[in-house]
Order: sequence, then C-alpha cells, then structure tokens
Amino acid sequence: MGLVEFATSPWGQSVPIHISFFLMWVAAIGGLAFLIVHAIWVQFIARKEAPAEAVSPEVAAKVPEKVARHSLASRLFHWIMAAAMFALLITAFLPKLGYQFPWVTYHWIAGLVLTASIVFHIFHASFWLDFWAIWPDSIDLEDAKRRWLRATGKTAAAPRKFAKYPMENKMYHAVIVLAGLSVTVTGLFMMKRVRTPFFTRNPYVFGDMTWGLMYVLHGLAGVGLIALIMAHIYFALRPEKFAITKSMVFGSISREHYLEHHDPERWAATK
Amino acid sequence: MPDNTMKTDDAPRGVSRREMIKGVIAAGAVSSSAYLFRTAIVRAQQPAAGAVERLVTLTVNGQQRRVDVMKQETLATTLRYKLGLTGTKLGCDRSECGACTVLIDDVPHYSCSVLTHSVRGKQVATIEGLAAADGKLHPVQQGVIDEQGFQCAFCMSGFIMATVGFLKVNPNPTRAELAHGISGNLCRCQDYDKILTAMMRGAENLRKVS
Amino acid sequence: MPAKTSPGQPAYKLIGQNYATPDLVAKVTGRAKYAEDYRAEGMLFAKLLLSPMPHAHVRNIDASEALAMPGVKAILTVDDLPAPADAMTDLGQVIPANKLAERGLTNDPVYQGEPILAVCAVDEYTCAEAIERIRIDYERLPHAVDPLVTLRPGTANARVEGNVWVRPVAAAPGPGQPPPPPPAPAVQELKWTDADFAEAKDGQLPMGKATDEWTYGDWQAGLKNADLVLDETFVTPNTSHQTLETRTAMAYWQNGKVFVHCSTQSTSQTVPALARWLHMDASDVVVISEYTGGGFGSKITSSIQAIIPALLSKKTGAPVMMRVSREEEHYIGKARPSIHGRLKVGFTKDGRITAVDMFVICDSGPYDPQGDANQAGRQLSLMYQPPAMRWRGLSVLTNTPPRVSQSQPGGFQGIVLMEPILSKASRKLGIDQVAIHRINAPEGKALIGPAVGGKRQYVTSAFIKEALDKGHAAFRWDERKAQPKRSGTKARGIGVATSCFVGGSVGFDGLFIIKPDGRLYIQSGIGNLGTESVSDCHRVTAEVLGVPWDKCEITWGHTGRNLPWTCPSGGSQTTHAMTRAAYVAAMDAKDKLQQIAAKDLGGKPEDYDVGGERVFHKGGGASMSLAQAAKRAVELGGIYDGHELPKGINKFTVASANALSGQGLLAVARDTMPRDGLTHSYVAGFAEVEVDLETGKYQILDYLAVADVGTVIHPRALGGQILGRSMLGIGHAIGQKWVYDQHYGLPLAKRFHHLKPPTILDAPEKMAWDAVGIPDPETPIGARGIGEPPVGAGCMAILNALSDALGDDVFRRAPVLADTILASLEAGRPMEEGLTAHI
Amino acid sequence: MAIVRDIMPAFELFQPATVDDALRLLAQHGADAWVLAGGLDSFDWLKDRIKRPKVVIDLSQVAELRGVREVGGGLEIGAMTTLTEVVRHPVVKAKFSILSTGAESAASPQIRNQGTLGGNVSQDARCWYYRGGWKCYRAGGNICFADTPTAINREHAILGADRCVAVNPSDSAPALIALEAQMVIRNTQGERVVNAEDYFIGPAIDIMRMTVLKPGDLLTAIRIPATWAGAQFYFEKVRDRAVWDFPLLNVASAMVVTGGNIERIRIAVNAAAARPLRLTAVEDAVRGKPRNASTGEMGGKLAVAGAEPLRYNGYKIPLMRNLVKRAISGVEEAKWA
Repeated sequence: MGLVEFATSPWGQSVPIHISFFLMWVAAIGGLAFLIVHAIWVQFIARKEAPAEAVSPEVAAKVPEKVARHSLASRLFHWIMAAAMFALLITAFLPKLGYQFPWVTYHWIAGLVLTASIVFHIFHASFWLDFWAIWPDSIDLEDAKRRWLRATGKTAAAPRKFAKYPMENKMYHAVIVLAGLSVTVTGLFMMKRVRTPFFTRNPYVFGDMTWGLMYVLHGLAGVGLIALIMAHIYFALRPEKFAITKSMVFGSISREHYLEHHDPERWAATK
Repeated sequence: MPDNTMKTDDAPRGVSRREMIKGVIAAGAVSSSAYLFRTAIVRAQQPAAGAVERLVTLTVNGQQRRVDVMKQETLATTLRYKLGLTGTKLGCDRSECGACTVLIDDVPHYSCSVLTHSVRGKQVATIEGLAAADGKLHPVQQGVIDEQGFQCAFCMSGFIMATVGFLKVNPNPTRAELAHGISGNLCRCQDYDKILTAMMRGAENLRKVS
Repeated sequence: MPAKTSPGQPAYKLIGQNYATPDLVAKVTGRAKYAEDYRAEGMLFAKLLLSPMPHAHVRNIDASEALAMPGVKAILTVDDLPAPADAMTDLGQVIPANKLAERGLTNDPVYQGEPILAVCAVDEYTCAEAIERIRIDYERLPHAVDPLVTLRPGTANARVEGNVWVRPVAAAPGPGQPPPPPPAPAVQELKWTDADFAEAKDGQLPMGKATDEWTYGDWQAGLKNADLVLDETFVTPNTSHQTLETRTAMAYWQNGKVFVHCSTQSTSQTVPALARWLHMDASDVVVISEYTGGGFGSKITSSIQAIIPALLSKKTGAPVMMRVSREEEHYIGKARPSIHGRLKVGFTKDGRITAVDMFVICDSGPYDPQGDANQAGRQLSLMYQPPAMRWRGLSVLTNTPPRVSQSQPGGFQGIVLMEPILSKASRKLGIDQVAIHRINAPEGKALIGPAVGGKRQYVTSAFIKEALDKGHAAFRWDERKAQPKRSGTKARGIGVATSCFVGGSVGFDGLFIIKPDGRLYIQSGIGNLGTESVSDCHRVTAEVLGVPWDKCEITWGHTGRNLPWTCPSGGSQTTHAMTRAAYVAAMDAKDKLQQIAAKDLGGKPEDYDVGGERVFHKGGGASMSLAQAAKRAVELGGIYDGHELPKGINKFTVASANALSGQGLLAVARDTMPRDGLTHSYVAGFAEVEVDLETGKYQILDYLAVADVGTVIHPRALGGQILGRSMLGIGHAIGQKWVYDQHYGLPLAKRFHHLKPPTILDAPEKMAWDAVGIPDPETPIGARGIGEPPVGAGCMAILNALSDALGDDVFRRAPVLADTILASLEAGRPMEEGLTAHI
Repeated sequence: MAIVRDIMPAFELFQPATVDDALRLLAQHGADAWVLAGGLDSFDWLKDRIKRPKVVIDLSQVAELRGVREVGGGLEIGAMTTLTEVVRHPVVKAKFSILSTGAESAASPQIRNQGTLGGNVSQDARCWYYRGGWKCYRAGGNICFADTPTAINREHAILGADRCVAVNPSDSAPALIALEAQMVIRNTQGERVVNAEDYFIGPAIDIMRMTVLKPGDLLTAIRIPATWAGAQFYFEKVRDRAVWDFPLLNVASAMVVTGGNIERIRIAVNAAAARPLRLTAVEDAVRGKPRNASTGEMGGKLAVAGAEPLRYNGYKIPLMRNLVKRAISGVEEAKWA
C-alpha cells in the first residue's frame, strides 16, 4: 500500500489525490510509541541530574513570589488554537473512522479560527514578546549535548539552567510551526474548493497535479499533528513539566521552580 | 492463409430461411469460440464453489440449445455469436434503443442487458422464431409488409418483438396505447408514424387469425 | 395512406403506386444481414484505443505487454496506414489530398475519443484486456471546443496550424473547359479583437473578420429602405447522426482482392473511396452492404475506419471484424456542425423581404471544412428570395468529433436561422405566418445564391406556394388560428415553416439485362439505407418497358455482382439521378428491341413500339416477346448483348457490363439528358404545440408536411421520408444537442439519454403528409429527391408554433427544452446563455 | 492504463436461490461482492469497466424476493418485484396509485419489465461526470466537477449539496416516502426496518453512498402501511424525453382532505438533491389549511426556501415550486373550445 493515493484525471493521467489514510494510524501508533519509550527512558535508563547548585540568596531575593511566564494574551491564543486544533482533528479523522456527520463546514470554520490565531500569534510574538526566546540558541545545543553525555554516563560539564523555555519546548515549537503552517496554507487554498460565503467555488485555480500535491501535504501535516498533539499532551502531564502546564493556565511559575530550572542570567524574572 | 480456404456466409439472396439459419448457425459456431473470452477461460473464469456452471441449456425459439456461456455474457451476445441468431441487433448495448429486444417467457427484455445465465429454464423467443416453419409470416411481420413499415429496419426486429410481447397483454390496443407499449424502442429513421401504422395493422392481422 | 398519384402526371401502372419492396421479407424475418451479421472462419476481432485528451501528441506507444498476451494477434497504428491520396472526380479532375484530413488512426489526436490504434485478437475480451496494458505517453496540447472562444485574443487553437479554414478562390475556368479542381483548403490562425467582442450587445453574436463572403444586389440600400429591420442571433445545435447501426466493418482478403462488409449509403461510390484510402486499384476492392442501418449523411461512402479491419486482416491473414460500440460511434460516427448565426433582415410593411445581411460561424470540428456555412446562405437565398443579400462566414476548427453533412447540410441551419425572424416579423407587421412565407416564396425558375461567372443560377422549378396553399387548407390553419391561445396553465400556438434543398444530380449510369426467360435483371448500385430508392428508382425501368414488377429481379448491395456507376445516396440526389439513369437505360433497351424487331420482322426500328412484354409493329401484326428478343440479342452479340459498349459510360459500369455480357439483351446508358437549372425540392411544415406554463414542457399536438418533390414514385416510401426527416428536424427542436465540459474539453453527453434522439412518444400525437405532385419539367419522369427538405420544416414549424404560443424572445438557440422555457418565462427574458457552445 | 469501454470484465457469478444463501455470500465476499438485481444500473458500471467487482451475486433466482403480498390493509413488496409487476398490481392501482404512476414513469417498458422496485430505490446517481468515470468525491476523489464555474449542471442539485451536487434519480422513491413506506433490510446479523425517507443518505453523511445499505446488507422488502390507502394522490415527473430519461424533477403527495381542509399530507420530491426530500416544513405549513391555490402557492414557495442554484439548473427552483403547488392544490386544467 503506497503512502499516497492516486487517481486517473479526466485526461487519463495518474495524479495524486491525497495521502493513504492508514498513515493516520501510523502517526497515532508512532506517537504512542514515542511517549512510551520516552517515559521508560526518563524513568529507568537516564541518569538523574544532580540538583544544580543553588543561586546566591541575594539573587534569589530579587525573584518575586510568582514569576510571570505567559501573558493573558499568549494563554488565550494557546487555548483557542488548541480548541481549533482539536476541532480540526476530530472533523478530519472521525469520518475516516466511520463516524459519519456533515464535517466539512465545521472543519473549514475551525481552520479559519486556527489561521487567525496563528496570524495573531506571529504578530504578538514579533512585536510584544521576545521573539527569539522560543528558538533554540547555541547554549541550548551545547547543553543538550552535555545532558546527553551525562545521561548516558559519560562525563561532561554540567549543563546550565534553561532560559525561559526548555530545549524540548523550543524543539517542539519549531516542529509544530512547520506542520501548522503547511496545514493552514494548503487548507486556505482548499477553501476555493468548498462552498463558502466568501467567493465562488473554483477548483480550477490550480491544475490537477498541483492540487494533488497540496492535498498530500495537507494530509501529511494533518496526520503529523496527531503525533505532535499526543506528545504535547504527554509532556504537559509529566510531573517535572506540570508547573509549566499550570503556568499556561495561571500565567506564572513559583519562585522555587524558577530558581531550580531557570537561569536568571538568561531569563530575567518579572512580576 | 491460402485464399481458397476462406469461407464466409456471404450467402446469395433467395436461400430458404432454414438453409440460411443453418448456414448462419454454422458460421455462428465457427465464431462462437472466437467471440467471447476464449483466453478468459484460463485467465479469469476459475469456477468457485457454488458459482454457476458455464455449460447451460437454453430454450430458444422452442429448441433446446446447449451452450458454453461466460459468467459476464449477455443474452444478446449468446444469441448473435453463439447461436447465430443475428436477427437480434445491438444498437447501443446499454438498454437505450431496444434493437436487441427479445421475449423471455413472453415478456419483452433488452437482451443486451440480461445475463445469459439468468434465462436458464426460461423460454427465449427471437425474430427468427416468429414465422412458421413453412415460412408463413407472423401476423405482425405481415403488418410490416402490408404497410411498408420501417426504413433501414435495423430497429425492426426489436420493434416487432416488443409489439408481439405487448399484444399478449393488450391484444386490442388503441394507437396511443400501442405507442406507449412499444415506447422502449428507438427508430433513428424516425419512421414512427409508419411503424405505428404497420404495428396496428399487425395487431389487426393477429386478431383475425386468433 | 392511399396511393398518391399526381394530378399533373400521366396515369402510370407502377409509378405512384404502393408495393412491397423486395428487401422487406428478409428484414421482417431477421434474415437481412448488416455488416455485423456476417461471420467468417477464423474471424478475429479488433478494438480501438481512443485518445483521452481533446488535443495531444503521442510521444511513445508501449504495447509490448499487450502483444505478449496470448490471443493478441496484431496492433495497427497510423504508421501502418497509407498516406492520404488524391481523389479523382468523374470528370477526371484530381482533387489533391487534404493533408489535414482524418486518417482513421492518429498520433496527433485532435478530439477526445479519436482512435489512436487498434488491437486485433482472437476475441474482444482479449482486445480490451490488451488495450488496458498499452502505455501511451501523451504530450497534452491546449484545446478549443467552443468556436467563439477560439476566436478571442490569446486563446488556444484546435490545431497547431491554426483555428480557421481558408479556401483560396478557384481560378475561373477557361472557355469550354471544365472548372479546374478546387485549390486545397488551408488552416490559419485568426483571432478577433476585444473591440469586436465588445461591440456585440447581450446575446448578440460578435462579428469580427470573416474568411469568406459573397453578395448580390444592393443589400445596404435594401436594409436602409426597409420598414422593419430585425437583427437576430440564433445558435443551431451540433447533432450526431446516431444511425442505429454503428459503422461496424468486417474484412478479408481473397486472391489479392479485399472484401469489405461495411455500412454505407452508397454501394458503388464506396469502392473508389476505399480504394483511395487503401491505395489500391478499385478493381481489387469489393464492397458488401446489402442492408445499411441508417446513414443521414454520415455513411455516404462508408467511413474511413472501415480500412482498419481490412489492414488488420492483411496483417494477420485472417478475417477481422471491428465492432463499433455506441460510444465509439459518438466519436467516429460524425455529426452536423453547429452554426452561430446573426442575421439582419429588412422587410416592407407588407412583409416582403428587402435584403438579408447574414453572418455565420460554422463549427467544423477538427477536420475537413464544412460546406454548411455557405450552403446555409445559398438555400436561404432560394427559400426566401431576398432581392439583395450579403453572406459572410467562417469555418472554425474545434477539438470535437469530426463533422460531415447531415440531412439538409447547411440548408437546415439556414432555415433555422431565418425562420424565427420571419415569424417574429409576421407578429410585428401583423401578417399571417403562412402569408408572409408565401409572399417570400420562390416560384418557377427561381434564382439561388450569388452570381457565378457574372450570372446568378436558378432552379429547375418550385411549387412551394402550391404546397403552402394545400397545407393551409388541410391543416385548417385559419380555424386553429381563431382558437384562444391560453387556457388554465397551458398555452397553444401554431407554426408554419418552409424549407428547401438540392433535389437531385445528373450523369449516372443505368444497367440491366432482359434475359431469354423474359425477365428483367436490374443491377442497382444504390445503397439500401431505408429510403427504398434501391428498388423504387427501377420501377421506372419496368414502367417504361411495360414489364410487370414481379418479372423484375434487382441485384444490389454487393459490388462483386456487377453494379453500375451510381450517384452517392445522399443530398436527395438519388430519386432524381437514378430515375433518369433508369429511364435512359430503358430507352436504350427499347431502342435495341426496336432494332432487333426490325431486323427480324422487317421495317424500320421506329415502326415498332414496346409494351405488354412484347415489341410490336405500331400498325399491328408482327411482334415478338421480350424473351425472344433477348434470345436474338445473344445471337446477334455486339451492342445487343453487351459485347460492345457505348462510349461515355463510367469505367466502373464498363467493368460490370463486360462481366454481364452475353446473357441477354443488355441495356446500359449514361444519363446525358439536358437539364435547365439546378434541381431543388421543397417542403412546407405546419405544427400545433401545447406548452405547460408551469413546467416548461410542451407537446406537439399535430404536424403536417406538404412536399413539392415532383412526381411521386412510391407513396409509402415518400411518406416515410417526409415524416421521418421531419422528425429528424423535430429532434433538433425538442432535444438533440452535444454537451461539453469546456475546462477539460471533454464530452459529457455520450449516451442516448444525454443526446436525446426523440422517442416514439415525443413524436407529434398526429402526423400527416401530402405531396403537390407536379412533375419537375426538367427530368423525364419528373421526380425529385426528398431526403433533405423536410428537416428544416419540421424543426421550425415546431419552434415557430412555440413562439406563437409564448411570444418572442423566449429562446435564442435550438434545441428548446423545458428548462429554457421555464427559466425564460420566470425571468421574462431569454435566460439560456445565447452563445456558449455545447451547453 | 489506457481506458477501454463496452466489454464487461470477468467476474465470478453466483445465483443463490434463497435470501439466506445470498446473505451468506454477501457476508463471505464483503466489499468484493456486487449485488445484481435488475442489472440496469449495474451493467453500465460493469460495461464501462469502472466498477470491477470480483464477485457478482445475481438475485434473479431468489423467488422469495419477488411478488406483492397483502398485509393487514397494507402491502409488502419483495425487493425483486419488477416495476411492471408493481405498476399492474390491482391493489397498488386501487389503493396506492401514486406508486404505480411513479413506477410507470420510470425509464421504458422493457426496463420496467426487468428493473426491480428494490433496484429503483437503491440505484446510484446519474451525474454525467460521475458516471463518465471522472474521479470525483462520490468516486473517492477530492473534487466535484459538476460544481465548477465551467460545469454543465442542468440536471444537478438545488438543495442539500455538500461538495457533491449529484441528485437521486429514482421515480418510485418519492411515492414510497409519501406513502410512509418502510424498507426491510437484512444481513447475517438479522433484520432492521427503516423509514423510506431515512433509507437515503446525502453527501454530507456519506459522499460515496446513496442509501444506508452497507456491504453485507440486502434490501429484501418494501412495506406500505394501510395509513394512506385510498388517499388523494398526486404524482408528476418532468423529464426531457417521454421515455428513458431520468427526472429533471418529480413530486409525489398523499393527502387526506376533510371539509375542504387538508387534514393529513405527505409530500416528497426527487432529483432536487442527492436524496429524495420529504418536505416536512411544507407539510406542517399546509396541514389544516383549505386545499386551494393560495395554500398551494404558499407550500410551493416554502418548498424552495434555501435552494441554491448552480450555473445551469436555476429553472429547477420555479419547477419545484410549481410541482409542489400542484401536489397540494392540483393542476388548473385547460379547457379548449
């Protein structure tokens, strides 16, 4: 069974029409496998990091009781996007699982919400937030190497504490950006193929082949998101990350957590 | 291929109907293996448990005929290419013209859209079976002669069979009723008016004899 | 229907009488054999692989897998076909081959469905399986399926060479010389400007540059001085001929001759056509076509695809049958070209046409330029006798199936473009429909078309006014006219239309033998496509010689059986051309009988007459039977039994006569009788329709056609032709059309339930016909052909009745279906797109 | 793979004699099996070589699926009963005449002699893009060729379109819905009964199926309750040609009128959407109203509320409006002198 399904065009040419839907299962199982392996790794195999040396009290003293982590705007964005994402996944894949319902309208509306929230996020992050905070920097890479060596029992200098975002967090964001953009951009073009109030339906703006590839990309990103969302939820629920998860609700982390995991040099705590 | 071995049934006119049919049947037999699926027998027709047998006995124009019939074979194909009954015409092969109309248990059907396997044990009647053995025409056939019905006549056997079938249900139709009864037949010469006149004459002829 | 003999014509014994044609018993018993009914030992089957694209180039064909299959015998591609050959006319003129013409198979498909190759195998199942294993690498080319779209700036052309046909004007013939062969037509690119398109108001046909034009009279003045000028656009449909028998063919070779069982309108004429396509000597081609399942113009000389089984048979050394499926027939079965037309017509207060300015775009399909555009103008100029006229036209190429003449080619479209204007004028001017037709109708040696060599041509005769009068009375026109037009949810209307077309050609041969058994053995090269001319025309022979019909045997349908050179059975030529040929052959027989009688019984030949199966002395006494005369003819030999043949007969006839010589008194002659004018026939159609205003559906309550076809030869056959061809026209009015998806350039309507040939229940509830029956003065028996003229009359009597019921501007194209009517009634204006093709 | 038509591909043929055998075969072959009733829809798919089932299960020999039985004032019609048998059945004629009128308006005499009631209600869409083998949504693709700016779609849907704009072409379906018929469906698990209007599904629910039948299911019978026996009926079909052609639109209504008022009514139209539509809103609106032209007008207008025309099928809106009007208040017949 191929990864992509082909169909014969009216001109008798073979063109891709979408991904093979078994990939949906591949993604789900892949995602599950990853988090099981990760859990086992962290639980049994990886060497625990020795608690990092405490920061000097005067530094600690400067740290407020609650360290602000996510602005209200960021949190709203995150949860709206999450809702849209779930709506999209459900409307996309439930029919494939045999639960038939009129899904198209919900799907494109949720798609528009997702797109809007992403656009907002890009502006917000560029002009109001520290845009680069979410992207891995040289120190992250260096520390990642150190952590790996130490976890596998080799000797390496102790990794520094995180800046605002842990490495995994940044990596994840990078991947989701990729998937999210592919699925929304292709999705926006597909709006031309369904009946919407906005413009007359016209599937002929692109050729059969272009559309086919677009559907394939949309599908790949879509099933990719199944795995990514699974991983996201998994990490959010892990005890050592739970503080961060809570901060996505309440907006801040405790001084203790801040001092334990974050490097005031790299992320200045604010109220 | 040496030329002298060539045989065709390009028979001169004037041969009696029976000779002709024998001739065509012979030719039909020659080409029967040729028409449908000779190679398919090997490729795609492995009999599965409980599936139909390929060798069937058909009753056509009162005669029992034993034929080797493929699963997907239509009655029109069997009649034309295996039994040599070429009076049944194929105009569209899609039940849209009626040229292939035959009677199955006295009911008109499009033989292009009937699986031969489904008429086992049924009476199939074609245009060749209408006239008496001595060549005396069926009253409906006679109606055509009386009125010079039809033009190119490719649709004729279908029309005649449809009419014969309809008259079994309604032997004394009005012109409009008959038109409805045989409306499943197309004439591209569109000699509809003269055809109806001829068929009405045929109905009249039929009432006289029966 | 009682036998109809014409008041004007002498009392004949056979002519004008009904009789059962000699092919009828075979037809009713299913014994009649059409091409697909023949079998041959070891017969193989062929199937076509069709282009999936409207316009493409085949880069590569990989048939290796198919050829490796058990049962697959051969594959035929365009590379196996002989190159297009020049044609030779009867006058020996060479018509250069059209290098752009259809060849039967191609590597450069110009319409979806065009055959690329044929696979030959032991059975069709294997053919199909093999075709699915053939891989073809196509280079897709831009397509054009709408003749108007391809004239827009920057649009695609249907062929690499261009999008319109241009035919260089022929050089004038030298004094006493036959006209030189027409120069080869050429394809060029022609695009109109945006301004040309902008000029046309909503629904009006844009009129950019035309490629062809003729005029006569001062049409500008005519329009200027008119009391009423109507400027109307109308679009006629593309319609497949859809003969019920597809063009299936079976072929085999024997002693170097090829025997082709095909479906053709013209038995004799198909021999040179096949010979040309196959690059063979005509004497090595035998055509067998005893019964043809309809033609309507699409099988005038069979079809070029008939050479495919012939060539495959040569390749495989076995007989090959190529069955043509209904869908394949839709592609290769030909069709009538649509015409987009715009006419400006001037009228005087009393309804007389002052001038016509006609502009037509003919959708010629991907191959030969169609004459329909020009013929539309010619026939219009005859039918409505405009004193001044300008005709401009284009023949545009599109990537749609090939076109060819269909019953009343061009004439039909001309009538359909003009009749709505005539009926609109009758309402605007308050003149009765019949009256306005009568006012503008031709009479006697009426003029037709533009001047040729400084002089306008004219017809042999026209009695259409008599036809209108006869129909006006028989249809109770005035009575129906007085009826109310509306009641409840229904509206009724009556309509009349006149129509005309070429009604005969001249110059063909008659051939028969009087054998010592006293019987007439008549050789007929006429195709047996249902018109019954195959035997009707020869009634003349028996009539002239006074031989009872049951003593006449007709041989037809097999060119191996020595047939004479015969006109193509198309364009309503046959009845005229072949009654003349039959007449001259009968005269030849009479002449020879008189000579034989004079030799044996003394006296001069002119003392003798022929009748009652004898040749007898006019003064009474001496006589001899035809049987005796035939015996003497054999003894005398020479000219009498065909050992010496007259000059001037066609070489095709010579070969047949030679083969028949020595069996009896052989009569053979070519029709060289004079004829003053061009032979045309005419029909007046009358119809009443009832429209359901809530559904748009309409029913034809009554239809009457009155024909002016000269002498009636065989009333029942004539009636069949008049009403049958009227129905063909009615089909154009009520449903038949093509449908294309313009984005992909592919046909959507390929099935009968899409293409809508009329059913028996769509026919008018009442139908009747009549004939004026005045003999044509320019031909001995006075008979003309009838195949074509009823078509336009049938179509437009219906549509004029529809306009009478609903008023003007409900529809602007044919066919008119319920959706068009309902949408227009709802909106109060024409709603259907006027100009988009194939909707 | 080059495209070739008009030669049926090989398949294995089973001709079970009983429903149980048929069901067993269906269960055994699942999605590979093709159920053949009259065959008039099936043979198009097969001859075009578009659908290529490995196995064809021909029901022509299953006697128990044929015939019309009277059941407590109503009828139970075997799914394999031919349309002609339905049309000619005296009880159908006498008590449920819209069914005979509806069935008689289908196709042609020969087709009605072979086509079955079960087949007529279960037939596939006739959209010329879909049936032409174009890989559209309904064929498992990702486009509707009939709903594009250049599409020719005079026969397509004005209501209930969801990506696909094909319509259901059945002529007996609206009559059955008006008669409150029930469809009896069996598979190896057992029997279930669904109301006629719920038997059909639109593209929003499943774009590749016309009915609730799934692989393994068999429509065995159609039950017509006594409920509407002898009611006032109206059926009209509008089509291009008087024979063969599918409906441009058809309408069926059953009505009980007391004292000039509409007491009970059911109306259904077909060829307006991908499934035959029961017009419940119209039924509610006209119930209790006098049966006259203005009620008809009102019902007609209501019926087409929310209709969305495509490029070439706008005429279907007035057509549906007028047919529904007639189905309620009848036709104003012409009276010619």
